[in-house]
Amino acid sequence: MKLKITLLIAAFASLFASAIYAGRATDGNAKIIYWQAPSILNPYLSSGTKDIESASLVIEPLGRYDETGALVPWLAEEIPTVGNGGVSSDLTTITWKLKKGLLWSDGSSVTSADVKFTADYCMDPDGGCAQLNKFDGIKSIETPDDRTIVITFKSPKPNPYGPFMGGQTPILQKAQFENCTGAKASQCTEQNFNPIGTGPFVVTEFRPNDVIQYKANENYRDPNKPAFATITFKGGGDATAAGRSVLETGEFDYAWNLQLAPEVIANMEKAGKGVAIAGFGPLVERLEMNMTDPSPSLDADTRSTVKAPHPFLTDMNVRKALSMAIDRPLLVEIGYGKAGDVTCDLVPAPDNYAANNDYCVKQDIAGANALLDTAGWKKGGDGIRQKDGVRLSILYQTSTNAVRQDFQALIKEWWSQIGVETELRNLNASVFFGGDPGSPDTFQKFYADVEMYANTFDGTDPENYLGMYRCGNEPKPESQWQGENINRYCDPKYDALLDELSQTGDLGKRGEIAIKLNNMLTKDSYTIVPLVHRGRVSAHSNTLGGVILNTWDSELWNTADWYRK
Amino acid sequence: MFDYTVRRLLIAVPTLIVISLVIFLVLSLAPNDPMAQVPLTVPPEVKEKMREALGLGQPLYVQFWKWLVQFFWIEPQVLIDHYFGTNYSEDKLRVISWQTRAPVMDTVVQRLPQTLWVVGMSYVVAIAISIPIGIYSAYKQYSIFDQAGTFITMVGYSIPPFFTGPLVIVIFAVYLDWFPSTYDTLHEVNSWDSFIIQLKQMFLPVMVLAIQGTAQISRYMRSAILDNLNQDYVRTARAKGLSESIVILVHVLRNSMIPVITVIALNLPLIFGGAIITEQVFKVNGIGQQLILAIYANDLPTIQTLTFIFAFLIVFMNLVADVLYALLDPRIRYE
Amino acid sequence: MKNTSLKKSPILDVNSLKVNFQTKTGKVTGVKDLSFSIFPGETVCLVGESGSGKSVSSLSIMRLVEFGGGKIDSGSIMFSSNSKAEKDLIDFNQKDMRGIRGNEIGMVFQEPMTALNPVFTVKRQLTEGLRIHKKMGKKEAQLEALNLLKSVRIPEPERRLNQYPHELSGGMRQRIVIAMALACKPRILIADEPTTALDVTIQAEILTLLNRLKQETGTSILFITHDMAVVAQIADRVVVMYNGEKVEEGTVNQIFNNPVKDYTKKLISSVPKLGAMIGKKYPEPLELSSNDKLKTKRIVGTKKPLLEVKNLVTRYPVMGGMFRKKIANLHAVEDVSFTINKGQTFSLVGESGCGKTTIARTILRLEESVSGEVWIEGVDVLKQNKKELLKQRLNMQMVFQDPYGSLNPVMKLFDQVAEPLINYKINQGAELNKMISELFDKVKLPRAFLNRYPHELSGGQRQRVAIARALALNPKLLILDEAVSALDVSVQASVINLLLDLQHELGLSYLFVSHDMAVVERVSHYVGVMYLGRMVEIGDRQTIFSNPTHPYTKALMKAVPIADPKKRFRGDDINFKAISSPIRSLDFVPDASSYKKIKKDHYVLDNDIGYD
Amino acid sequence: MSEKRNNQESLFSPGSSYWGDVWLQFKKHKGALLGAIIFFGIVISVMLGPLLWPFEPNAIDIRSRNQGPSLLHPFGTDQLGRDTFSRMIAGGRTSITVGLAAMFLALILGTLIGVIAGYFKKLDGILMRFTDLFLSLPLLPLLLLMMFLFREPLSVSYGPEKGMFILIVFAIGVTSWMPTARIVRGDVLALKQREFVMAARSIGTPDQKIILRHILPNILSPILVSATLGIANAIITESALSFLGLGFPPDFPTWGRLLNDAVDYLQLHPERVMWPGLAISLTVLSINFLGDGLRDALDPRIRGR
Repeated sequence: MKLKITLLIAAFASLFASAIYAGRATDGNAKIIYWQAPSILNPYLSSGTKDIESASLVIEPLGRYDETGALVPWLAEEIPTVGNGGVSSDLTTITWKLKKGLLWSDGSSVTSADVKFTADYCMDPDGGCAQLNKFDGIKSIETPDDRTIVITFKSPKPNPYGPFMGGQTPILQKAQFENCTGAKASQCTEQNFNPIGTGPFVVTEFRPNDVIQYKANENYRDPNKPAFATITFKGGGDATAAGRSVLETGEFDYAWNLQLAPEVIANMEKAGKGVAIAGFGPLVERLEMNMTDPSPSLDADTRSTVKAPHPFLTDMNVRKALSMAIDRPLLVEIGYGKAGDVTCDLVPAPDNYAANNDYCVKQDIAGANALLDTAGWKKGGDGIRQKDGVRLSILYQTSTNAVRQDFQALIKEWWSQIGVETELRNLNASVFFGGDPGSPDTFQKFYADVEMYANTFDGTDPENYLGMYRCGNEPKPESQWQGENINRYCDPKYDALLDELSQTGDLGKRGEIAIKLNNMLTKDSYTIVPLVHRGRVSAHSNTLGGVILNTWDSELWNTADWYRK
Repeated sequence: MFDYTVRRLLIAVPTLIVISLVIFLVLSLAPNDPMAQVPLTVPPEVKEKMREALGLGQPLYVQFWKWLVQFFWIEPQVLIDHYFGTNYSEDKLRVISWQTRAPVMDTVVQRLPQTLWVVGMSYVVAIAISIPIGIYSAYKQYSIFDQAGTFITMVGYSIPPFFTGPLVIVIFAVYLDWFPSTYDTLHEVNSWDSFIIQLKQMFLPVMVLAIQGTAQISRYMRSAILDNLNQDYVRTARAKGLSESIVILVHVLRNSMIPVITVIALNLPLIFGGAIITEQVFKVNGIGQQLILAIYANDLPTIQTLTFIFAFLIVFMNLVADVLYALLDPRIRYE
Repeated sequence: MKNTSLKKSPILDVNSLKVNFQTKTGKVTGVKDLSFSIFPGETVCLVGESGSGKSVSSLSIMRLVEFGGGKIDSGSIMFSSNSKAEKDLIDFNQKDMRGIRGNEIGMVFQEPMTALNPVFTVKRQLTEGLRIHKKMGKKEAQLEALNLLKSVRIPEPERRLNQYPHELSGGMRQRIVIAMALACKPRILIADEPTTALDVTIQAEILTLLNRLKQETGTSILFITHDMAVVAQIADRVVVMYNGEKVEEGTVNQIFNNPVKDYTKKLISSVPKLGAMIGKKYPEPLELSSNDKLKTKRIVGTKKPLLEVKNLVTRYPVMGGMFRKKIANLHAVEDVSFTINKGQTFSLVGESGCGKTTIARTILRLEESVSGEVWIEGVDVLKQNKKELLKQRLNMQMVFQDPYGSLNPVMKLFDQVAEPLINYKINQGAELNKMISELFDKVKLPRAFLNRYPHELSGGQRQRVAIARALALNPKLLILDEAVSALDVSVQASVINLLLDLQHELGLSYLFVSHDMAVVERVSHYVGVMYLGRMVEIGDRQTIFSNPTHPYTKALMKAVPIADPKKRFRGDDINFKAISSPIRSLDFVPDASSYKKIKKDHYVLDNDIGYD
Repeated sequence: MSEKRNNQESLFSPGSSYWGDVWLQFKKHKGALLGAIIFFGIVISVMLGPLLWPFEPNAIDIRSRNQGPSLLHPFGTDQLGRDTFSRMIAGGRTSITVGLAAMFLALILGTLIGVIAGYFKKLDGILMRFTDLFLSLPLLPLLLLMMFLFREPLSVSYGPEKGMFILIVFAIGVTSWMPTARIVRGDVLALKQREFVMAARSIGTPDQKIILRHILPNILSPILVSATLGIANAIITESALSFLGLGFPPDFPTWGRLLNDAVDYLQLHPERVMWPGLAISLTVLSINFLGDGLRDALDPRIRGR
């Protein structure tokens, strides 16, 4: 992608720039605005991006992902791999080594005990840790010396970079959080609001859901960083106001995640106070085809379960035709602009795992019509295709959101051109994604034929992500409607390939398998119909230097390098 | 007077308790889940753990009782501790927000002043604008001024604050660059200049809110003055040879304020509603914004506490209005 | 009265005054053409019925009429003020007028209850004028205010200064209004119906007070009223107005004894005079014009009792205190008994708050009693359940005081009169129409009114509709609650005659509730005098009026103004005992009423009720 | 007193009915007349518009998206090329229907409670406490909560749009009846003291008939006035809910929704904010003036002048 190259150039430019600046705390104040306000500075108690990213200025993990998705050591000396011996060849242990001379902002040293404590803190069954899944499968953690941490997994982990990698799992100071484990975690307000960290900044004031004031960490490991003496992190409002305050009024230096119509952002940029920047992770907006029958006439135990196959979506031709009728470039243009890209893949990034398919880019209404014609779906008197008394009538649901409703309207229009009738439905996001087994309207229950939402995966490895579509992982009454195989896809070949992936340590090989899996779900079966590879647009003022937009980790991952131009 | 005030107070207490029960029941019936905003990547088991950690799933009456105890018994103790250095409240479980994991009241205490300032100032501004308009419109009923005043205040009333908010931001902050578009909550007033900055940043939210209030208050003021102008005592006052300004500004105004005060108090819910939106638009860290955030995040303890605080403020202000009413109207005072 | 004042030049000289009001339908004339003068030290009465323009004239002199949408079109109001030479008040601007108002011309209005600003103390309202016109300091003005209160004979004047209007009785308030008007020692006092809203005893007090003040200060008084009896009591000269114009002017004796114009004559003859029925055993209609004399009927009635009220007690709870609990009882009616005969009229008289209206309503069960019995046609009305009561209402009907309030403003008259018939499903369709038309004939209303709305009718016409409605069910007893009190004299007289006609014709019994002794004398067979919920004296009309025995009855009789300038109040100071409060504590047990028989059909209350 | 009345009386031309008179006075209030014309104009164009206007509010025409006003699309088009004018008409239909329906609900509730409290003394205390309670409830939060509570069950049984409609109408209705109830109660209390009500009782009219025949027609004026204010309030409240993301679904146009969607385009396509903003303001304004005129016209004290 072109953009990434630009970003790389920008990164180099900033490297040069960083050589120029004078030293710590010489550039005064920088102001960041997030239209979602942080409510807590402990990522283990909140999975909100705003909370994780605002905390990332203060507390840091052992390793991070950079803007390309590559792993870079952070508090660790290097990223452990099989190659450098950090990961055992049977893929069951990983050994991290802390950098030398690391200090907490209160002046005490960072030791391996802090790291072990952090893991224990999150794995405490009463703590309600939001990042618990990162610590999945850990058998034990040992600290042979002050700087070494050995994590042993119960079974081979081809991707052992769950804990302490990325902004979600930073290291907490044991001394500070010692009395905050388990059920007491939520009562440690002072600790949760003002964690002691190793990052470039320390919190001087935290007003939940409003504003955070940071100042430069005197004990930061690089004596010349950070350039800013203080940072003000304001939260709340809406994306428009946030974008306006950076791009138009210049009140702020950095605005996060401008989910705005493309032309609105373009117009704001015209004011000349700042620029919008975009970055892409693996987030994909897609259609999921229901392979089971959601008909309300079925009883609760059968409806939308594998016991009842879908009357027409099980026909691959129908699914393919539905995909062919969609004009993805137009969707991108209308809904996302800079922040979107046409994609035909479930895993569009990182490069190693991306199939880079392009079968779906061009809309082909005629082709879709022809396909359905040959498959025996004939148009009835009302213009709707049918076969053996089954009408192509689709209930298409998604969460309530302006862009999604625009997409729905457009897709409904296209599908009508191929003789498919569509009923649109949108549901409140908190209900749709809420997962309440009692509610009929969750995306898991899938009481519709097609649903649209976006999903992504943490870090850079798609194994778990692709593993969602394993046979038996579908939501069903027996599992209280929990499970991630939303479209109830089931292919033994797919499962076998997944097993192979979990045994493979070699990165190149893993990529190959992942691409195969991706194609099985998309190109080969049209079970998942990807629409848009969604990126993130943020904005910074013209005077703010050193910004490298990173979608694989916290956006504020390199604030230590930020400076005033 | 004393009896009257005490009776009002005594009525307020059951009202508040019933309100808290209503709020609690409404909330607990709501099918929202605090875990809904958690990303899809977090597996359901983890969500379940998080849910348990929040204490969900206890029976309703236990939750309500717990909340009552926490709010009416423990929180006041915290207050006492804060002022007298005692430690009655130590280790007692306070109302904890699910979102921030901090005592809700701590955040409320932090934010309440801003809301009171903005709402209070906008009331002051609204009253300062609307009373003269109301008086003059009534005095010159059906005059050009009356018609224009009616028109302008009604325009102000009919444009919702979520529209005026962005509009004034675009005009005054983006194009004219006179006022900031966001409220700097960290700003401290310690000098004349910083006071000016404070005034500037309060200007837009206060204005947007005041515009709404102005319409209503001036309408009521006008009709109250009209009612009183027809009263016999006005004729008596004129027959005494008093000047029109004394007749209107002393005799009529004092009587007209009596119903207007009630109306002002009755409009409070509306203004608080407007404040919620205005705070959201200008990013003022008041309790209205806090409530919206809590609703978006399904943060039940916070919603509950804040709704109750709003109710409390409304009941309290009504009480103040009642007492003012009695102060203005001797007929009530001796009831 | 001596006419020495005529030799002096007038203080106020109104000349062909014309006042218009701007309304939606165009100009409406309030005063067409009015000329009169007031000389120093005299009382001029401007008398006329409603709509005659008398109030507008007084407001025009004060130039207050402009605040009510009026405009003085032409004419002059020459006023010679204290300091300056004669000037035309019409040429004054409002600012200059302020120097006149309250300073050289004082004004007293009709409603003492609303004429004072409820939110300011008496002191504040009294001193306001003094401080403006007389440039007095705070202390000085306060002292003067006290003197003023003393001069209007208010008890405990020091305490009154710091009280609010609502804490004072109506009589006291009117005294304060008078004190305010006189504060700056004006040359003229304009009193616009100052006693109309007051009870007779208080009216008598105020009238004597005004008379005395005039003598003490030499202030001229322009007295506006519709009540000829009051005119007879107070006027030196009288200006009779009708429809915005002066009809006749003359000294009080001329007007009452030798009226020239027909209108004046009719006005004088319409006024029921106390004592006019002396020697007549039975009620008879008023002689409205000379040819009426021929049709004089006497209403004899029967001696058979129709309605018997026995030991009726009605109390209202008084709520108060912190919890709005019942803290006291208002003893509205306390152990009252009387009988009404078939075809006769029993009148209840008394001042406001004495319980007479409560009795009327309790009999109809519009209010609930505490104990007692009300027997009619062999049944006790008070014991009946809702359904039986509904049937009982066929026997009794009521006519209310306010002709404007007793008709539904948004219902056609036909529907209103037909409502009782529809309720009881008595008639339908054409027959109903016929019946209603006949009822209209009976009360002497044109049938064309059937499809009109109440606001298109005058007060008298409305009261006739109310009577028609009451008659629709063909009741035996009609309860007339102040049914003629709110009407203009001429209208009042015709309605009284209508009622007497109907009684004669239909053999109706009336319970006539009124505060107007003269009217009562005209229509009653029997009279009961009420005070503080008790019947203090009861007997046949002639006896009561010729030989009032109870001290309260005596006082009442003394207070009634008589429409005859020869019979003016005598004493310099009429001071009646103030009516005490009917509110008693919860544990108060009133004793049963016991009566002393004076003679047949004449009983006087024996209990001590605090009036002697 | 009586004199003033007589003055008035002479002003009425005989034969004029009560309503004729109200109309005469109403006509005098130029603002109210204009308000009535504008309001009914808006209502009629919104109701008949779809029959006359060729564009469907949801018809997508991608090629002509983001157009400014033109002859073909007098109000321009939106980001999907939908005709803004037809969306305004569709939005107006919803907004005005919501306004009217919510107003009716609030009115019925308010009148019912007000009349019962005013007429039956026994129920007065409890009903007024109840009203005070509702008056002290923080309305917007409560509205938001109700949205959360009932939107799902209702949209299941009635479909998302109808369900939302019922919910919004219900929510606005049950949170805005209190002022009406208070005013009505006060008027009923005063009316009960009027002698014609007592007269009606004395001629044997049963309670419910008294309320229907004598009380209700005479409190029509405060009811009508609060009705006009109620419509305006409901329209604004609906749009505020849309603003907070809790109103109708995004693909279902209402004025509030259109306004909210357009706020982002404030600088880029200012006309998009203008249309719904103008429509809301104009409607609310015209209704307010209408209410003002009605109040004056129905007030007998003013009518006389």
